[in-house]
Amino acid sequence: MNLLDIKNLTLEIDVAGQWVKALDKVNLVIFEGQIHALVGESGSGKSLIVKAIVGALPQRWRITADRMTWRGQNLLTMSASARRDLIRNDISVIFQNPKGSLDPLLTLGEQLKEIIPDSSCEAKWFWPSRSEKQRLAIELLHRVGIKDHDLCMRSYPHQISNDVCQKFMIAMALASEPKLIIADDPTRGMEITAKSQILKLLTRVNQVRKLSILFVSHDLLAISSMAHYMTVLYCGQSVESGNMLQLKKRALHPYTQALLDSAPSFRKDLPPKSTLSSLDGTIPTLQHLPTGCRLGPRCPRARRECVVVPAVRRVHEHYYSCHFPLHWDKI
Amino acid sequence: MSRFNLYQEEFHPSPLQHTWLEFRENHIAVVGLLCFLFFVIVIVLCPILAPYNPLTQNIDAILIPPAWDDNGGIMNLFGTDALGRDLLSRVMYGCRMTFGISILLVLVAMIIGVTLGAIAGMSKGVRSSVVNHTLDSVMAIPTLLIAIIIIAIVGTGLVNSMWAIVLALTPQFIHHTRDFVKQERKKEYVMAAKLDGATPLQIVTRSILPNMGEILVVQGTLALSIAILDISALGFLNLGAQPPSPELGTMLSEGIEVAYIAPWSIALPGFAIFLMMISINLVGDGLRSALRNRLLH
Amino acid sequence: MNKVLLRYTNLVVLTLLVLSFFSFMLAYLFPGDVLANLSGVQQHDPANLEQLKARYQLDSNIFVQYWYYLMDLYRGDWGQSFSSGLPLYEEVARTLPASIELSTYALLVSFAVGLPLGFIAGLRHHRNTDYALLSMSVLGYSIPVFWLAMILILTFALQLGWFPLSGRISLLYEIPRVSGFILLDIVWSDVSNKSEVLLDAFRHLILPTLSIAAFTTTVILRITRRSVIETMNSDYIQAAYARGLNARQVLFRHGIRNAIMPILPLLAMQFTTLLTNAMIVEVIFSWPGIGNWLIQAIYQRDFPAIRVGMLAVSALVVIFTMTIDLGIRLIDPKKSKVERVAI
Amino acid sequence: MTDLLSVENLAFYNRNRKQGWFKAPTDFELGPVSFTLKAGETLAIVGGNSSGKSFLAKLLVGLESPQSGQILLNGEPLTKANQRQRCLNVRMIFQNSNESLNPGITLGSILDEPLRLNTDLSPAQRLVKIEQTLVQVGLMPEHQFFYRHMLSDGQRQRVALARALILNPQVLVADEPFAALDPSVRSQIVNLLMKIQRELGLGFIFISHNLGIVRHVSDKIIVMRRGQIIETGKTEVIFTWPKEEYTQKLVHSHQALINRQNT
Amino acid sequence: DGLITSKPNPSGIVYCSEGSPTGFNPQLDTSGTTVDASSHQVYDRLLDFDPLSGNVLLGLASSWEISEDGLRYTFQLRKNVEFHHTAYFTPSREFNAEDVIFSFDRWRLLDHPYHFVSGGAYPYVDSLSLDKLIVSINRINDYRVEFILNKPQSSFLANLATDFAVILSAEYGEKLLESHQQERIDNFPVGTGPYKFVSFRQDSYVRYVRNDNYWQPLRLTEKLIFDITPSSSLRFAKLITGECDAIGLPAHSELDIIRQSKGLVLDEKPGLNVGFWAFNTAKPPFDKAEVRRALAMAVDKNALIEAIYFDSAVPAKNIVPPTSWAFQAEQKGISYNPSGAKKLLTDNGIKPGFTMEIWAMPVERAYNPNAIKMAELIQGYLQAVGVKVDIVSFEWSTFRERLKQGIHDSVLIGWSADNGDPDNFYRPLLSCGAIKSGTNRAFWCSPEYDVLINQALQFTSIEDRQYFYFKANDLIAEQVPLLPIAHASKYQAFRSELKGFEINALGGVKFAGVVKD
Ligand SMILES: Nc1ncnc2c1ncn2[C@@H]1O[C@H](COP(=O)(O)OP(=O)(O)OP(=O)(O)O)[C@@H](O)[C@H]1O
Ligand SMILES: Nc1ncnc2c1ncn2[C@@H]1O[C@H](COP(=O)(O)OP(=O)(O)OP(=O)(O)O)[C@@H](O)[C@H]1O
Ligand SMILES: [Mg+2]
Ligand SMILES: [Mg+2]
Repeated sequence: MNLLDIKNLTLEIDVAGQWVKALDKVNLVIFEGQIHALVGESGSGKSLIVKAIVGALPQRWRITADRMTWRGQNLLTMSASARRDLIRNDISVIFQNPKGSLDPLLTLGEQLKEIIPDSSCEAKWFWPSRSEKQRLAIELLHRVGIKDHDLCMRSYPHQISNDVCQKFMIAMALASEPKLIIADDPTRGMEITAKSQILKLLTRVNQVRKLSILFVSHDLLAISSMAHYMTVLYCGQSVESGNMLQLKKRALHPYTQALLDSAPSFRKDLPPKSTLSSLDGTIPTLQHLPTGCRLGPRCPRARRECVVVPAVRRVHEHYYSCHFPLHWDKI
Repeated sequence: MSRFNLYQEEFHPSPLQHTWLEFRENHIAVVGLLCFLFFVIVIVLCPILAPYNPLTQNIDAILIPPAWDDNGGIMNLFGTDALGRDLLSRVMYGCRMTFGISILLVLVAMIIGVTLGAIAGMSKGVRSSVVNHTLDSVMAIPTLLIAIIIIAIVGTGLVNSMWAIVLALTPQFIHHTRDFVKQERKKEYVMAAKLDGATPLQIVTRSILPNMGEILVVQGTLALSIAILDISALGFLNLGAQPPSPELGTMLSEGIEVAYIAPWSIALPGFAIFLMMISINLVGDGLRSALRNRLLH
Repeated sequence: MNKVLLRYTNLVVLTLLVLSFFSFMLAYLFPGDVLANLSGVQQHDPANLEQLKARYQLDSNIFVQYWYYLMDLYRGDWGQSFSSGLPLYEEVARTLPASIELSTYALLVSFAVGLPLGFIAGLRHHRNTDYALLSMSVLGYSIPVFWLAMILILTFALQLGWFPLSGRISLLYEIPRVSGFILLDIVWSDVSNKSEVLLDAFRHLILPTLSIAAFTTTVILRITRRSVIETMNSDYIQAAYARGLNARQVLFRHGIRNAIMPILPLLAMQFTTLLTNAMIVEVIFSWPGIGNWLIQAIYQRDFPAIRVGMLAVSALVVIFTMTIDLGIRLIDPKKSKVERVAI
Repeated sequence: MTDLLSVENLAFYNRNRKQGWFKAPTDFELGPVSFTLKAGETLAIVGGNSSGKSFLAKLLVGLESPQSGQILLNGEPLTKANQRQRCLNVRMIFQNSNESLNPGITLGSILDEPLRLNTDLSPAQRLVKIEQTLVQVGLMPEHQFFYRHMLSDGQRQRVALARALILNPQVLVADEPFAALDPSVRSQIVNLLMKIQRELGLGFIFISHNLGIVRHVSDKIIVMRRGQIIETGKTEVIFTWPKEEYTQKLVHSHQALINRQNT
Repeated sequence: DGLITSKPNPSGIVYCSEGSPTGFNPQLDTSGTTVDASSHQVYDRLLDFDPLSGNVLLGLASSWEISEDGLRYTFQLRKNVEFHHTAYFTPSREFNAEDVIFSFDRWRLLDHPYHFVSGGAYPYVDSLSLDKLIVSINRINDYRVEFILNKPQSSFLANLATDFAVILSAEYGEKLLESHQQERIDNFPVGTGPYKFVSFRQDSYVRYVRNDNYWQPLRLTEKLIFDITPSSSLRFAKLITGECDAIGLPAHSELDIIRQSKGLVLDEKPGLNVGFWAFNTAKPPFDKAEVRRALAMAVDKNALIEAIYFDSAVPAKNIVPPTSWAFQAEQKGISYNPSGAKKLLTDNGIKPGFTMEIWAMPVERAYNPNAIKMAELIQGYLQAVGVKVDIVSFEWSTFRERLKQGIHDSVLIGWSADNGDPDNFYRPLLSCGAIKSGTNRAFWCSPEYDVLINQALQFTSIEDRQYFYFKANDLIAEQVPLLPIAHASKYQAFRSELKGFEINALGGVKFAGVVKD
């Protein structure tokens, strides 16, 4: 059953006085118990999707979608308070900028305890519930690999280092026992050991609790080690989405292919210091988006037809939007 | 690579131009700017524009109301004061004094302040601590009080009050320059310049100062409004420009004498200051928000 | 904590030392005789002159002199005024509370009006309420305080006759000075018709308070608005929304505290501007405060008074701002110094 | 072939020394560190967060001065006296290319600065050099009139590279040059760097968390932990037979990620 | 509503005066503010002027006799007159002859213990040489004193009725002498007047309370406050808002408004004063009469009167006002003649570009409501004849101090008479003796003039005296030590609630008998 179903999500934002489609008809479906990876270059709108889901976008931005449902309930037509309740109960978000999304004036302990729902403590009275919460909080911290829980709970956000903060955010996300965790780049800048620890943790909660995860990252290596399903975003357009293994085996969109090729770790056969394959050019800025397929100018297979936005096509559970897909012949 | 340029806009504004583009969007600020320019024109051209000499007394035309009053005449658009001097001319020359001198003062204070601030910002350790604390204590003293003390030392008069105001304004510039330099010094581009072998002086002049333009403009408008207020306040308190010089604050205090029978003699100079302040503040606001927007976009 | 306290005490003491040294040097910088400027005694009698000279140690080097000066300051022996011949300590003790009282009420009014309006404008960012408040604030921000005071006098005192235009209280009432704060003194005094007297004092307060508060209110409004906008746009507020808190909860749990915290020092700094404006307004409303006194002192070339007045005002400002700073430092977990700009 | 750069017992410690009047004392120790680098060789430094990698880079380029030990360039010690030598020959690319470019001046002026300060070229010659270098890193000569904010991340990284290369250095120190980059752009830059290294015979010191790239580009690896070098060796050796426990953990984590996706 | 309509209404009168008194003893200071604050409030005199007619009335003296030769004046003193009971002094006895002798001897005798107290200068009596006139003052009994003069003087009684001839308490003097606080006698006054002094704050207020034991059966208010308000516009504003019940020196520009306002009353009397422009004749080139005349010719007096006095003054021909019998209607003043002035200046070696100072007093006085503005006008006139003018002004006490030093070129100032006798103009303003006492601002000393004014006093009939004064007038007109500008009317504005408030042409305000409904 699909938890979250987004169809044709379009977001227009106001950049220097002109309205730009930062997200252009994005589709995203998350199934229960699934780890769904969202990949894309920096600025492609990954965080915007996350914010759109939880409704944390500035109000003056225009957001439209054909469908945006949570377990069949329409998120867009829902009243604000109902939506908030829903999100509080079912969804946890790990924001990309961990320090910025913590209140600088409260200690981490206070903020963590604020999140832990009363229902998860057995005791009914205030004091027992407090110590119960404390215990739960400590337990959470240990689970994400923070050993010195006392120090961490006493600290203010600005006092802890970035990687501890990231781990703390994950603890907060786990605290409310959600159905879906949205993790926006939770391992950025982390050393590799810590990173693999976090990935393991996420995989475990996914397996044990049947928790769905929307995992946003650039790190293809990390994603491909855990995700079941992947959506690739380029400049606000979802270019391809499908089963992880399938995508890796046979990507249809040139951009996906380029992404996969660019990571040396994927290619055992690659001799050291050899040239890596890559796409030419750079990502356009929001103000100067090309018309049609936004990859157009950089695409090795681009032709005149690419100035028209390609329609979404589907091959089994594999969606792509490209006029001239790779491996076309094989399908 | 060549294809890349196709998708770039033809026009690439520099940071300053960018600020201007943002500024232009803000209509109220543009009105403020026009008003500001109007004042600039007045102060530059007032010998041509002013109908009379601001000091010439006309005993036969004492306290004539402004033209829009029933008893007013077309000869003196703004009426005359208690000595029969034409108020329009006096207000024009008053703007020249108050506004023109303020601009001058701000420039002088800016040059001194930026120099000292850059030195303070580049120094480290105890020296910077000392500068820091001294500045903090100087900044704690209201500018008007500093001006008053200096005037008490050197005596009243326009020139003295000018010195006083320069001295009172300078700490603000030192402070902001120092903070800015301190803050920029931590940034990597300064480190990069250091790695290029730049000396501290070169770092300040070539790397940091080019980025300070807007801050200086914004601070300048703030300082300008402070300077205008201070000059006119000192004039008003009879500590600055002395009668008969047409300084707006001095005119106001002269006007008090006849405020009840000739309300225009306080209304007009006061309104001129008010308008000046509004235009400067609008421009300053506009600049600030333009800057903010520029950084956002 | 102790360290912060110690550091601030150090800072205040150092700053006060610098200020007192400056005020000591003023005696040399002012025109006229150093001795007269220090003591306020314009003596021509040689015997007395010698005695005074010995008392101020004028024959020793400057640091010894300064030391003695400091001791005198500490003892409350600040010399006497040229013009009235009264001890300056008493004069300052009389005028300073009047100024503090006026400034305090103005500050309170500004906070009471400016903060809520700032919050409203900030929360209604880019809507008509915001624009209206903002343009009003530009007006209030640009109007020269002395002109505003005159306009208020012309309309409310002279045309409408609602409020008196000078002094703290009708001179017919004689209130013994205890604290120097008129409202307190009235409450403490044993005048028969207390409520009437209080009302009179209150009516005297209104116009000067409003003239001073106008500027500060708009500044506070603008600062608050800016801070609210920035806070409400910050990631943690968005994150709080995302965690499912509603608008009220977000505002009260996270918004207000975070919006106010960074602007507290800026608000505290308004006291300085406020005092400046109060000094001018005091002259216009003949308010018997330190500003009025200082400016009269300049007219009368009363150098000892200027010397002491400057010290008193700046010490007041330093102590006030530093105390607020310290308070903020103690309650603000970030302990970061806030920029002094931003409006 | 002699060592291009050799670092001998470089150490820095900062123990309870008060900074400023009121700052809290810090406790930080680095080294002693020794290693060598040959021309055309790539040395990668890996390690955990706050292990002192960036700090070591700063020591190498002279932004910080060590308490003891020395750095030899072609056998000659680099000291304060021959600062210019160091400016010319040891260049650095910062972690964040966005921050390391001055926003207030054009790219041309940014690139002009090292030339003006360290060479005796005439303005015309400098212009030629700037244009050459821009082309060399894959930009266009017109880019010299651009400001920082007009460029994309990848282009900025290229400018940072141009700035490092413009003096024809012998050693290039790059502190996480790809952290902020998108994979597709990252490979462009990696290719570019490797190409330039091949052409110019640069010694390249490279700091990164991304073991995949490290493995791809480096010849030698230094593993750092808490300010100490715990292991050095040839890349393949370290990746195949890590000796120290920490290194093993690093390599295994990495390997585990790679392995996991293949299952 | 309650906030707005309830005006403070404690019983008392607030009078807004134009400046701080320098002390509370009018013997020591001729300035109007000192006189206002002390003479008629705290003190009484032996004799008084009738404010309406100017005739001499009885004061603390209940009768007087003059001997045939005019050299012996005997006064019978009133009984049962009590000195003030104040916080700082409680009298043990009533007013008697001792007090009269003490008060007069203080300024008369150099060896009097109080003579040198508070500066020891008595400008008024000095300028009239009264100390020389009185040979002795004798106590006949407790309530009878006689004054012996060395020559008859027609103005003697009038002088005893002036604001300066106040009676101090001898007992208070003795008490202070014991405690070595002599100066307090002038700052914490004790008199027999209608109001008792309570407190004084420089530039702020003087507080009095009713003297419940006052000997005259006059209605007094409970409190009297002098609210010191130097700015005339502020005084006027306070009168409108009701913060002042009466104000001194209403600005001339506002007289019309006061006249028209409901609830305000404007009292007017021709003033016994003169505003003038004095040249420092001790300082070249102003020592030349021709130069002085030339400068005088350059100024249009009528224009000044219009601009400064708003036509509420008459142009002055000479130093005495038209109400005085010494006024010489047919005398020709100096008329406005810029071209003549220019020529005269060049003839006397004053080249165009010559710079002079005009000192303008910083305070408002009836005789010159705005000296600085007047100076600016004169500046304009002199510019037309090629003389550059620097306007100099200091704070009032400094101003007078420096004026005494004689370093000015010229000064805009004036004089208000304290009694109706013309000698009160001629002597203090221009006699040689007045240079020392500091009222001769022109530093002009002409033996010829001194002889004339001394002779005038020897006679009692007006015709005889007129002869000498007219000659003096001519001398002044010829020598131009000063340019008389205007005789301003004296004005007093008050709220109509105030009853019994009358203008006193001679000297200070008087609040005895004034009450507020
Ligand atoms: N508040 C905002 N105002 C204006 N533009 C914004 C704002 N937030 C995001 N954008 C723009 O929207 C685009 C998408 O941003 P987003 O943060 O979603 O990128 P991302 O995919 O998360 O990148 P990264 O991997 O670096 O996090 C960017 O070009 C960004 O400039
Ligand atoms: N001048 C200094 N004095 C004392 N300590 C310092 C100094 N400079 C840096 N440090 C400390 O050195 C430690 C190492 O920092 P560094 O930035 O080198 O780590 P890193 O290995 O680059 O980490 P990351 O992988 O997160 O970038 C940090 O804990 C920092 O606080
Ligand atoms: Mg993001
Ligand atoms: Mg680092």
